Amino acid sequence: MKRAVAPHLGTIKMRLTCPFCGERDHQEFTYRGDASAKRPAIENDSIEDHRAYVFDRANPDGDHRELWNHTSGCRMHVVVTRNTTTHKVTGCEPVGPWAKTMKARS
Amino acid sequence: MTRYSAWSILKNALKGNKDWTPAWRKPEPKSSYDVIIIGGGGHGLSTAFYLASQHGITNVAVIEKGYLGSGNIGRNTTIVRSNYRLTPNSQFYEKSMELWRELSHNLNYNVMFSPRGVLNLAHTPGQMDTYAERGNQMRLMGVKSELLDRDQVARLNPGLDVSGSARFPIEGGLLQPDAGNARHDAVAWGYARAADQLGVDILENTEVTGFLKEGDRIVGVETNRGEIRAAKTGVAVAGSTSRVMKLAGVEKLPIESTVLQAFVSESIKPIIPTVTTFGAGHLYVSQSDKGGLVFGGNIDYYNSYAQRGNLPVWEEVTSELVAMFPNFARLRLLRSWGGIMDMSMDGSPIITAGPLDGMYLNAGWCYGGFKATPASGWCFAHTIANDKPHALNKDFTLDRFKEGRMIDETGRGPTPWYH
Amino acid sequence: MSGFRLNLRDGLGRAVDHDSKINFTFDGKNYEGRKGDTLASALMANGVSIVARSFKYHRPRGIFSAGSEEPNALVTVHSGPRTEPNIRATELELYEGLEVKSQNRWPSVNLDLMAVNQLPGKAFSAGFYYKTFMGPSRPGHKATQFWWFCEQLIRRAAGLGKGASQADPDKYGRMNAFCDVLVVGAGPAGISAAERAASAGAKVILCDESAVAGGSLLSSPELLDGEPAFDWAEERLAELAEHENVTVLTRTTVQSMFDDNTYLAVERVADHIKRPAKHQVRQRAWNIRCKSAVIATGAIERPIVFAGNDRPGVMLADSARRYVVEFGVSPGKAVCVFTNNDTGWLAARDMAKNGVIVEAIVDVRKDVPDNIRAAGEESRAEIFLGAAITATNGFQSLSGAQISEFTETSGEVGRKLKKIGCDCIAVSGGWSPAFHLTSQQGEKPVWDAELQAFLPGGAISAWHGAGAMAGKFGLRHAFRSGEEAAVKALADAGLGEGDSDVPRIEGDEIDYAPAPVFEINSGGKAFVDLQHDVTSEDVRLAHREGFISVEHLKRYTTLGMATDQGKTSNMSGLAIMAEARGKPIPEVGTTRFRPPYTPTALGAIAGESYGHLASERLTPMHDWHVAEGANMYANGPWLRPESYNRSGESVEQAYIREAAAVRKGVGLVDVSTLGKIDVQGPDAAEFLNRIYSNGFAKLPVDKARYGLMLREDGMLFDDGTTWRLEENRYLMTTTTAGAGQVMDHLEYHRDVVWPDLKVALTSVSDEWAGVAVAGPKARNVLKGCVSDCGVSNEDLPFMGVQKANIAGIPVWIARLSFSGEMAYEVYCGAGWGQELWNVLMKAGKRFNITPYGLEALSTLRIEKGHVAGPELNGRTTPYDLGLGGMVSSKKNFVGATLLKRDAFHEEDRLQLVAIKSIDGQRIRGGSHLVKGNKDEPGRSEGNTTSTCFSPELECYISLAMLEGGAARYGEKIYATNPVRDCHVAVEVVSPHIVDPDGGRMHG
Amino acid sequence: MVDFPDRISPLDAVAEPGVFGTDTNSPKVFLSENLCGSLIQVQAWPDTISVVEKALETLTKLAVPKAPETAHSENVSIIQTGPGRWLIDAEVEGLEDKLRSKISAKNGAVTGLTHARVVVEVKGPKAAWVLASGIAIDFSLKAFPVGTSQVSHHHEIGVTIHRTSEESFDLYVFTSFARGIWHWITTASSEVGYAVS
Repeated sequence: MKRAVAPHLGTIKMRLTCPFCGERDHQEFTYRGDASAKRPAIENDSIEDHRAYVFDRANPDGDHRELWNHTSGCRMHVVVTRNTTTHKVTGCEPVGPWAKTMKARS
Repeated sequence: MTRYSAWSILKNALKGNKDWTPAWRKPEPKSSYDVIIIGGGGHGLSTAFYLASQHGITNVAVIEKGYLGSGNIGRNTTIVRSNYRLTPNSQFYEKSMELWRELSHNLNYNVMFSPRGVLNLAHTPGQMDTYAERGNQMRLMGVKSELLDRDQVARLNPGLDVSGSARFPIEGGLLQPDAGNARHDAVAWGYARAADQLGVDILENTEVTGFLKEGDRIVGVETNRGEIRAAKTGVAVAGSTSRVMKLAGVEKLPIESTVLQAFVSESIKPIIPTVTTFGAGHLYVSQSDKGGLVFGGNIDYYNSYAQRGNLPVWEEVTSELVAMFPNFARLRLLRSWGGIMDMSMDGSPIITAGPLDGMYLNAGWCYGGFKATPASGWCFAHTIANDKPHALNKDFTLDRFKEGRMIDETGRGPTPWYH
Repeated sequence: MSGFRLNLRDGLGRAVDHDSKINFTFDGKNYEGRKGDTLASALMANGVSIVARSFKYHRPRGIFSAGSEEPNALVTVHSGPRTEPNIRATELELYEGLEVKSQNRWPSVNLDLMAVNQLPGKAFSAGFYYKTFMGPSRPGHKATQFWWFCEQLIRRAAGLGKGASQADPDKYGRMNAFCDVLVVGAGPAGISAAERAASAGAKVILCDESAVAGGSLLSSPELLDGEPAFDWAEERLAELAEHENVTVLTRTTVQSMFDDNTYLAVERVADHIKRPAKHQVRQRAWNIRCKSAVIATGAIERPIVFAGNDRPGVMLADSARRYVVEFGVSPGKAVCVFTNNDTGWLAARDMAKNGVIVEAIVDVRKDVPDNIRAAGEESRAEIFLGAAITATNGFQSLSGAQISEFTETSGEVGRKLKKIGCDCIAVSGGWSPAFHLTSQQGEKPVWDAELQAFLPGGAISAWHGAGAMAGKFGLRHAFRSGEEAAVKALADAGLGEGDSDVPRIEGDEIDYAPAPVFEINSGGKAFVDLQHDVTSEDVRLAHREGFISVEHLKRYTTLGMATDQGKTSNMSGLAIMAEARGKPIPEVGTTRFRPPYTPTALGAIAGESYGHLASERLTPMHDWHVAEGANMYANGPWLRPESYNRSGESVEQAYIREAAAVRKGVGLVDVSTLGKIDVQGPDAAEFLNRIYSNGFAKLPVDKARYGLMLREDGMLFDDGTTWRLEENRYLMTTTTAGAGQVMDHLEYHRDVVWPDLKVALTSVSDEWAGVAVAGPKARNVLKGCVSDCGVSNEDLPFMGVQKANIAGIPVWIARLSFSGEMAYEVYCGAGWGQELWNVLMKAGKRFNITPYGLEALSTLRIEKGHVAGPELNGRTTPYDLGLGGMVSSKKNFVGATLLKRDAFHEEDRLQLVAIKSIDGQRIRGGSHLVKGNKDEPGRSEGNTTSTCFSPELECYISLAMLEGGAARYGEKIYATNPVRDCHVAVEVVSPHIVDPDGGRMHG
Repeated sequence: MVDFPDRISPLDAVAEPGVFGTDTNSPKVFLSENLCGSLIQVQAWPDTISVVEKALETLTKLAVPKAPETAHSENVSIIQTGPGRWLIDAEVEGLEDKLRSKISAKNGAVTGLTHARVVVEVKGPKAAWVLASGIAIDFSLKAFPVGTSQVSHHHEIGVTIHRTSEESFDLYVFTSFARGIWHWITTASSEVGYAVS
């Protein structure tokens, strides 16, 4: 059994502003990595395109647009713009079906 | 250059320690070398040492942005082990163990390698089976391993909560008896001194600002101290891999950089003999020769270059530590720090020629880099010297992601923050 | 040092209750102190001079400071499970019955035989360990066994105090706090900032590490608004504490600053009493999130390094003054002040004014301002200008000091001036602002040449420095900078400026800038780091050997790595290195302070998690399982019954009985732990079709289908059945352990990848209790209790799903089989789960229905070749597990493309097989498959994954992954398990052992 | 009126009535468990939100609130838990079926969660203090006014909190974790004394 016996007991704590719930500890969110990795369309079956989506990362030193899911809140996904050197967060935008109907809260 | 020994210490003490000389020179950069290694950390320095000692390539420069050993070699939890499940990993890390055992002699520098045993605790019968599977793999690879039951574990580590009422009761554990710890800084200094004695130039405070190219071929580097040319350029910069490779025009790699925090308590008299890991979460702890408990757990999952972490990992790690050893609750955290991990997409390293001509890449160590230091240098030196991988690192390619040959020890897939 | 209690009178010793008596013991000896004393002040009052031994040389050490910067006076408090080593005597509050022991000594602190460590003298210098202990190297074998042997001895000698060997019986707590402005430090700057912030309506938290807030005001000689500073502070703090917007936390150290203005503070709730009251926590971690902070942590006095400076009796000048003024304790009978700045003189004056004999004031400077000279005269001390202390003497404690000429500009030591008898040297080498918190964030400090000190650098987070921490020394500056910082913090919080009054101050106005003298180099052992025994010679040796970067210096010599984190030693070390390198201090650099500020109990950081690591997840039938004697087994957060052992039964006997009962009759098992996800919406079918590798678009209503879910890299991710309840409504089930990850996976694809699909996803794992009824008699059991739905093959065929009713409970029944037997999964609302279970048990009674646990469940599915967690290990593809038929070639789905990569289709991949023991020997978990015998097993060709005794075959079997296994049925190999000492001859067989045609489950 | 068997709550066995902790003469926290009549989650699609809101208003006679506001009548509360998503806590017979018939898949989704949550009421002068010991949101009245709700977690276990008055909160906790949450609340409350009814 490779799955950990215990659930992940904690994640992280900076403060992110969920467009729905407001400002919360990072700990309420699940990190999902680089938001620039876009899945090829469902019709696309190019191995190279899928490989790039799954494995290639710019891993920038500076502003990073990344996905977080507010797992312990409204469960929305947000794209956070965060500086990987200072950890300063400069944006939290909603993504998903509701993104168009709501504005990023600041 | 003085050979270190008890005798040299006595002799120098009598002269008031006035005659000691620098452990390594601080040379001016030459305009060209046979090989440049970017990164004066453990892996870069060991690569230089083995290039010089195993392959006779001594016209080598190690280029380090800060002070020598300023990266992860100086900020880890010092664990040395080879208790892996997958064959490419287990044979590679066992090579490292073999080198560790002789390292102090080979470097004429006591790296304080201490084979005190690494114990992984299991909390369910299912986990015991998983550990047995790993222990058997180790045995079949010629590595010592023992599966211990609860009583044996309790005898080994008397402070452990082995009660059945624990939230995750301890069922037993897997012990690698000759794994252990080493003094991390001494590893960097020992390799540096030994490489320096063989003629390697170690250039500290020298930052690579770009790469020299002829056509598509890398022919050296630009630095804040001028251009340095070389036929072969190796990159061994751990958490900085992406930023250095970007200077060479490689925009994306299967690597993300994250923070791993490590923790040390105040010094106390010996209280745990082995390195011990908690199997119902993620925590590893050992006690340094000075008496501090050295421990760590998960990375702070998000991408980071900040060399500092956040509070939740503190809470998670200490919670697991005091769950495992409830007698530690009144001991006190002295210091914590963060290092930048080059997390690869499958949790295993990359030691390869390329991805550009004239360039060689050593990266993706996740948080297993310290124990790999000798074998990493050994294999990387071989790869650079022969332009092809050693049998031990032939599986650690960049192409494996394209081909589907991932070496995924934890089975968590391409989510680097979970490896 | 032979300290003593002064005659307490009004205005002297305000920190202690003059009339109280507190009994305590130190190393078993009884002493008396006063309420309000720290252990340090009480020991000093009792004339105890040697309190501890140093780390490396075991040299005798006394009290050096009066606060958390203390490097020397470390003791062990309590005994048994509450034993707490390395406690600073300078912070430990005295209480009746306090028991304290000295540590790191044998046999006693006054006679420590381990002090032999210092005999090798210069040989035991920095780098000593690295250069030797390699031992002889033997031909063919160079392993450093010599070191391994020596290391055992070294480890025993190292370390400070001893930790407890039993569990800590106390509790820890946590508080999540939010405020507009956090003020760290309740000295003059902090009080001023807090008042200002509160006046603007801000929510304020004010923390101070001491028992009594007030900081330097507690011993300031100044009058504020005409009253003694102590009284003024007391009144103002009382007012603040009354303010509805303000929380004042004393005994609370802000230990670290994290991202986005998050701070960890630890409140010592019950460390000043013998033990916490029942229900009381010992310490509480405060996780504070503020909009802005005022950091007013003051400054730490630093010493001057000189030969013999580690003798008990040498201490910081301002600390000596505080013992006199605050605690009414004289640090010695004859005090000599050694300074490079004005504050040393004020210490001399204040001590003398309160009855302490100050023999001499030695200042490295040639000249001092008139007001300072006057203060010196007031102290009636002999004055030495342009002079330094160049040696000390005494047996264990200090008895005298050599004063010599000293030239500040060149650092040269001149002729000897006078040998003076003294039992205390109060030394002041200037002040280092305490910007530890801000440095933790990586903010680089800046050098102030005037103050000869680093000041905090630019802010990443929203904080503002005030008072000495920001280089604003003296009360006037402290108050003003506190206000200014508060105004900036208020702006960060979006609040108005507020207003407040700075008090009228009567008292000295002095210059805090010291002469740039950090060390008197006169030969002889001069200690830089007192706890770690790092001498100035060690620093110079590091320089000679090339360890010249600050980080190398620290790591090579261990300077600043002791429990005080170099609070009083880092600057001196840096200055000595700078001098050796011939460079100005800021070019040599500064070390980054690492959190926490002071050592913090691990239990306090764990907080409420200590003793309660993680919540258990329980099914509705949990209590029944426990009452029936089930062994409960941790499966992720869930607890599940492993087996229901009857008396005398082993787990193995129990699961074999249970599994056999299912095959022969009927059993029931709690499957409430399965992940359950409600999937609804017009695009639900399309969504599932993209998520699963097999087709889902055409699944009819009232039918369930087993589905495979892949990761995008082609590896199997999870499996389970999904039921189509209505045209646009599905109930997806997942593995127990995978539930959370699957939900995340679905939401990611719904929100991020295909946001145009209308799909609603809701976890309903907690809504439904689930019971599987399995075995040839399963239908009979259901027949006896189900209404509103038939359970015959026609009414409810294999994979059929129906709504029904059991004893008034609305249920869903699905004809699913994990065991290979005829089986039904019955789901009902969780609140009725136990009732449903009872009804089924009752209905099954005449069929001898048997509850079964995880082990039997596993046995049944192994016999059937169904994969589960151990096979879904993240490294297997559908093809590897013989599930290639479930990979649709007619559509794309998550993982479809990368599954096409070459390596996934090689013939020698590990593939699922079963093995059975040939000679009846037990196959144990974790075996590897090899061709060779026990002595020469050869290489691993695979491994077992799920192992059991098969009641059906009456032998041990296992699912296994074997290289090219699908083509190797019939082959005889070995399952080797050296760590469990077994080696079993096995035959490779198809994993579908029981009823391969599925007649039983379809029947 | 359909007669269902009584539901069993996981707290039945542990929530023993009485007064506990430090100061049993004047407990500062009062705990009780409320079984909700029915708990229904309603979700809309972005382009059908007005249809769903209308259906909700018709059936509950309440104006659909925008988070963090909540809406109540004598027997219904509506809490918004995400964009286009509401939790309806109702003592109304058959509401789930009515909602399901009013809200077709084209317009949204209706999910019954009656059994999936246990409602724990925490009230008293130290209620906010106790909750703040485990939940990292600001419980001050200004940040969390009466009549509003927040979704957060305690040690990764999600919890929806509805402030029903200055000193009282309804916590909607996952049924399977309810005892863990109860353990935390009672442990934290024991420091100030608590009563269970």
